[in-house]
Amino acid sequence: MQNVKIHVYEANFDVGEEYRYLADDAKFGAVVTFTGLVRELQSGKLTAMTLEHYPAMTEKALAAIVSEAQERWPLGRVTVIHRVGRLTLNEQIVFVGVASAHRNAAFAAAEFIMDFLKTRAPFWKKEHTNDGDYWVTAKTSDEQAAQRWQANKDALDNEG
Amino acid sequence: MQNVKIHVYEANFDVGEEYRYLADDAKFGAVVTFTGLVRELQSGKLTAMTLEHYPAMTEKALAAIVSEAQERWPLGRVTVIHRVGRLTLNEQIVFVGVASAHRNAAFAAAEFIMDFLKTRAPFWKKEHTNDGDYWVTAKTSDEQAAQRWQANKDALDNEG
Amino acid sequence: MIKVLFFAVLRERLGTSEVAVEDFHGSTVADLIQHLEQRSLKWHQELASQDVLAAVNQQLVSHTYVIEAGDEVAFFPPVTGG
Amino acid sequence: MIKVLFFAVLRERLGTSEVAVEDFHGSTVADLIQHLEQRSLKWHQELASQDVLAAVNQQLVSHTYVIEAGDEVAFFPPVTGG
Repeated sequence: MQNVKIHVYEANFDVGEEYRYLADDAKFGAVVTFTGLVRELQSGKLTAMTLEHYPAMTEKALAAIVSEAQERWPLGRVTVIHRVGRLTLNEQIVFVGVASAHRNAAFAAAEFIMDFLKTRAPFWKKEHTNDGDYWVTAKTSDEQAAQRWQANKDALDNEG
Repeated sequence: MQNVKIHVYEANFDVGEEYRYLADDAKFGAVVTFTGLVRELQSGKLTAMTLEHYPAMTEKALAAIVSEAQERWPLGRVTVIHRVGRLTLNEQIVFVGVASAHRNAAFAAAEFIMDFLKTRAPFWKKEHTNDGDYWVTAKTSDEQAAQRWQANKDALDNEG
Repeated sequence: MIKVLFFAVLRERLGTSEVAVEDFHGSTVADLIQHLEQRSLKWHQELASQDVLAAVNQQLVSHTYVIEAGDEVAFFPPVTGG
Repeated sequence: MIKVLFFAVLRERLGTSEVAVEDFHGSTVADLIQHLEQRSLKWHQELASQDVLAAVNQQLVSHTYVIEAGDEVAFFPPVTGG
């Protein structure tokens, strides 16, 4: 896909560098970035997590999500980076960046991509804590966040 | 205000550096940034713009907008930077960055701050083009973007 | 005394960024606009626009806001930053 | 032949990341789950969960999707990346 950069790997990423790539296209004046980091649990017992994925499917699933965002909004460059493997406290996990001529499109597309990444892309987190290792279970709130885009789309389709 | 950084000045800013400040608080795992840049008009005639502001009011107005965002969403660090003076094509104009424990709060607060900055903060753009200088006129779409937050709030208040 | 400031296209068209107005406390922003409009046809034209925003002491206010002595009043077009 | 993959907690609990199933084309994902459940009580318990997601050839599908010979089928719990 043109103007789309999707990476799934163990290495870290540099938000400043990713921003510069997104902003380096003179047609698009609005750039939104999202970065997710490993944070301590409320219990304070988290030491690290391991991100497992389904390698043959991951980039395909992310590309399909970005493609859906491009159909909904006029976008410039789009970058999605998701790390896998073992990540310790305060490390970066995920980056989504979107450029657009319109700020509301850039915000909406970045949030859309994150909501669908959370519910449709084949990643699984295992948390390593002082009490043992636990697989993270999916959140209902994430599924609801993804579903409201369908409701938005239905409303728009009915208007048209 | 604690955890709030508001700057209005002529100097440029570095998105990577601003991101690192926002992310350097271990309680908040989601960081959203917005950056706006000077872009060519569809006519291709824009060479630069001058940002005028009302110095005594500007930081107060931005602080009020951030404070309203903090009342609506649980936020970590918040940064707002707006440049003034003469800016040439492709220069950065504005930066809004928000950290939160929840990605949807980080997205919503960053978009809210931009929507109100666009309609309530005392900045005015004059475009310098090959055909002469023109004051930018306010967009109805920006006012509508700001007003939908009031509608959201009314709906929430009625639910409560 | 009230300090009255103008910004952006309004400042340019009126040809001034600041005027002082005597004895105007207790009246509304709308009254002050009407008072300033009497200066000339140009002032009338520029200030009669529905679009003129007002701030008193650096806070956006409606045109029904009552001005006190010593206030700083500012008039400007709809903002276009960001 | 169909290649069947398992990920995350499902992979750990079943103790395998991949099995091969003979002669299963033309049946649905739900049929394949029922077939695999017969392996043992543990397989039955793990795969009977409403929560098991299925992908065929790296695309999420519903349990009514019809499998073809040569397909790669994957089963996994709801995803938790990001």
